[in-house]
Amino acid sequence: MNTTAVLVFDILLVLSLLSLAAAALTTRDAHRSIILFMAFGLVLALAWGRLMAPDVALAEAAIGAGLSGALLLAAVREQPRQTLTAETKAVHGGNDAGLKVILQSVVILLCVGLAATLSWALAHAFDSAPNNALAQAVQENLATSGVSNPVTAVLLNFRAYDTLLELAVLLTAVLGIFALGPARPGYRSAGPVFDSLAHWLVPVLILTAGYLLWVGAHAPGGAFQAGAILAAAGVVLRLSGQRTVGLPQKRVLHIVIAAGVGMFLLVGLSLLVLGRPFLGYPPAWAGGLILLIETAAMLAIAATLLLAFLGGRPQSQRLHGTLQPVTPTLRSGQDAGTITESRNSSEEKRPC
Amino acid sequence: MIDIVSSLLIVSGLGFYLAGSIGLLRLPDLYSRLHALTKADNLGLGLLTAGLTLHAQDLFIAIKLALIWLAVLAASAASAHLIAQHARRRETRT
Amino acid sequence: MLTAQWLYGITGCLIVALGLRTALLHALLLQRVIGINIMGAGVFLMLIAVAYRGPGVAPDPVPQALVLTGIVVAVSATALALALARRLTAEQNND
Amino acid sequence: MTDMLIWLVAIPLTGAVATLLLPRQATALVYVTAVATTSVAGMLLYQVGTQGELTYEIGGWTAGLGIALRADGLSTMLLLMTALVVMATSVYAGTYFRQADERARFWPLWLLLWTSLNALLLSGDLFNLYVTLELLGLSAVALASLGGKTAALQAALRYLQAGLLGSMMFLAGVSLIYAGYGTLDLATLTGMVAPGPVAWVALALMTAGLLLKTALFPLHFWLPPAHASAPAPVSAVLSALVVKAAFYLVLRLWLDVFADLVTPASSNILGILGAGAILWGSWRALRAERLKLLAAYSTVAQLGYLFLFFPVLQALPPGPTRDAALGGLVILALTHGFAKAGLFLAIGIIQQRAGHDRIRELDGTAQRLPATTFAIALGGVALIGLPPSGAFLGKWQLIGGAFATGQWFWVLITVAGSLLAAAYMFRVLGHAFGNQAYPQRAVTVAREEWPALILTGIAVIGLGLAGAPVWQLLGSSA
Repeated sequence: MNTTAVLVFDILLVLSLLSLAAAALTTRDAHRSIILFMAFGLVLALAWGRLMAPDVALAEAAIGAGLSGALLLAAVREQPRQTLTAETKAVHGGNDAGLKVILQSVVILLCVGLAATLSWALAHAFDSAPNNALAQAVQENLATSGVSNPVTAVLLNFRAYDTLLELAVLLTAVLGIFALGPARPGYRSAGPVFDSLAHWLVPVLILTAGYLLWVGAHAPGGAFQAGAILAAAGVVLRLSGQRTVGLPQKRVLHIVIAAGVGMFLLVGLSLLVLGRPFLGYPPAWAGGLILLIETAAMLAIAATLLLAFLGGRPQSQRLHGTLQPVTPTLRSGQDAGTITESRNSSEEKRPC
Repeated sequence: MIDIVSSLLIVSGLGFYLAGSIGLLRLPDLYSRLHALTKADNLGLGLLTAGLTLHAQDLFIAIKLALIWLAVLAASAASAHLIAQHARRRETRT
Repeated sequence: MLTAQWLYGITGCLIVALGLRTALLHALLLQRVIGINIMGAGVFLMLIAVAYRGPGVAPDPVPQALVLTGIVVAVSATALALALARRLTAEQNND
Repeated sequence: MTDMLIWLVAIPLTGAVATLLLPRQATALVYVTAVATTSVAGMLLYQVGTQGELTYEIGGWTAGLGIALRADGLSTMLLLMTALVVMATSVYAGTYFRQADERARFWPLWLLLWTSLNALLLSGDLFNLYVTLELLGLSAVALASLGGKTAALQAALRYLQAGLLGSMMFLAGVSLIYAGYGTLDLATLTGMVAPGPVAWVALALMTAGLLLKTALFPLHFWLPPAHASAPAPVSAVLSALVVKAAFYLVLRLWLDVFADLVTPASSNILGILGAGAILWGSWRALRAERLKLLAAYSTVAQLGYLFLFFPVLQALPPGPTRDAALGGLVILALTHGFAKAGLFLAIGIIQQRAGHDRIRELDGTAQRLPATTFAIALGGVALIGLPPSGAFLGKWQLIGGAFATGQWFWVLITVAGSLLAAAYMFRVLGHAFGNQAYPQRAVTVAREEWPALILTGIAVIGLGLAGAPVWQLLGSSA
């Protein structure tokens, strides 16, 4: 009985995925498409859970739906609420209707063709017996990899070079964002209810991040999920009106964002000097080295995602004199207006 | 015996989810929809987690399930308040 | 050939095509960024469908690690795109 | 001593982190990194020349499970070219950016770009290639947007979107390959790949993604504005190296991994697209108003030549003529790299000195900036393919190969392209040599002008006269 039940569940899940994706992609209004995109991300996390990929489900929910959604919402907040007229303008701005219709039909044809060929090729790939060579190789070498969670073993030991370059991608993104100018002006405090929520939610999030980092060695979790949850704690702090979100200033901030790549290089090159291959951890120390690298990577990922949400380097408190308390205390007496004045002060006018 | 009780709990939880969704679709204005969603879904989730804790192998998972419920409870209450506050501000301002 | 694997794999292909349509056609930048993200999600769905080995069997960890790396790369690309768009609108408002 | 392979990636990456953490000593750190990486690249070239292909398994895991770095004749030559071009451009960039905070923002991204180039040229794993392509794309966009003006930001945004689409298509191809063959390592794939739906569609997707990143003719819309509005040192590296890295991947896939999948029809498609690129790029370069736009369209055209080689190589049976043609392709790619980088640096000098780079108002440039105009002339010689330059050898092999296989159409396109190239280069030089009655004082700043002269000199004299080792290196490991 339960195989048909599972099949029904699969079909429902797949249909909801497709409809959410289609809705998010065809709606005219930017706000609505972001909310639909976040919903799509959460249902996709459900699909990862169903396909027995818990690590990916955690990352998808935290990064794919959560933080990407937060980044998009922060970006759309600044745009005037312009929804398009009836039909979407062609990308190359061809405003006469004829060209646009041709272009749209060509693109739709292209996409349908792509879907057909992809499915045809994938169906063929599934026909041939699944090639388990790599999965067995991972199982065999798992014992000497220093961790018992196979995904973490692949990410931080067998294919550690991929993760090193991926952290370099994150570093490039944040350096690009720094070069583009100062952070967004801060948020007004959202009132006492949200502040009290933030008051106890942020410590729990930080605790969860530490737990996920630790548990990554033998169960689903790891540096990326932990970093995303730490960034989520920062986002909550930021939404409750806290300006610098506890991020360090100038020099220390650079050390934190380069921590992931730096630690990887430190470990890799010191092993090279000791005569072992680059990133070839000796089995005895592998667990410890992986945890060391994961801690640095978590800090780098959290700082990068948070700075992306802020939009650049946070303006330090002392710059314009309002010495706000670091922890969000209950500001029952103070009305929300004080932050408004400080926000409209010279902050935006100051050249970057 | 435990299976019957937990499946009973889960089915009743789903009943509340259904009520919440119907409330979302049918109720006229924002505030009543918010009301329906946060109340029904939280209760549904409570029953769901209660049903699941019966199946939990050890105490640690049961505590984690309870923590999930508490976190969702707080988050949905706070966000419902924020949405209502934002809507109220926009009404008074326009 | 497992029906679940086949079902999710083909959905992945369809989602890639859907994402491509919007990434090419839509005028709003935010929508195009969402389209590229959804296209990535479709490719990841194909990869995880490949990794799935059936209900009882442990899945293949390598594609899962690839998808984890892909998700982080996708979010950093989105962050840079949104920062560029923000600075562009700021520059256009000035001049 | 195969550790050199990983040092080529580790040194620039360490340099990037170091310049981020020590902004005051950044320029010195960059020069140290540049010298170190170039010397390692030189040693690697010598090593590969003597011992043939080198492989380095990162972390000590076998190639399938872990990731392997591979260096053969082709990739080491491109690596050395990348090192020399980036080193010379770094010297120029030191003087190009006046303020310290601009430099502090520039150097880390610059070394990250170099890291991604080296990582891409060395990588032997498909998914790792996706990550390096993404790192290359993001760092190039971040650098291109340093211009800060609306035009630069718009071009960088369009470049980023095109790059992301290309990477997604590439990733779709990689996932199909993993679904079908269960491995990501290029060496093991070369043996396993059999003509079938999985391999065809995967190759088509990966090639489409890479063509978008190489800006081949119909997909080149993002390149000219991005390269024209970026700062001069950035556009030099974008044109000379970044698009060539994507071309290197197409070459690696079509000639190595999926060699027995390639049909005459598919290579002809690439050839026709290449021909289109040559004609369209040269035509737009001829009509360009600004020097940088001219150089950008010239890049689109020159890449077209590289794609002309595909039908010729496909038709030639494996033998000495095919190796000669392959050598011609490599030397043409190397020459374009050096010449285009030198040309962009020279244009950068003119733009900074004269405040604009409009071709019509270049009068008196030869009198005021003699060395820079000479560099442009040298660059022109290499772009047109006149005898002393390496491009001449390359085009000679192309025409020889085309005649050997009876495909005269490509010969016609090559000659037409060279004539158009001559036209737009002489148009520039004609304006530059228009003498003014009262020429201003000649301005010479060694650190600015030497890099452009050295790069174009290598393209014209170095590769032209000392081109022989290119064929030996390819022969020993192709």
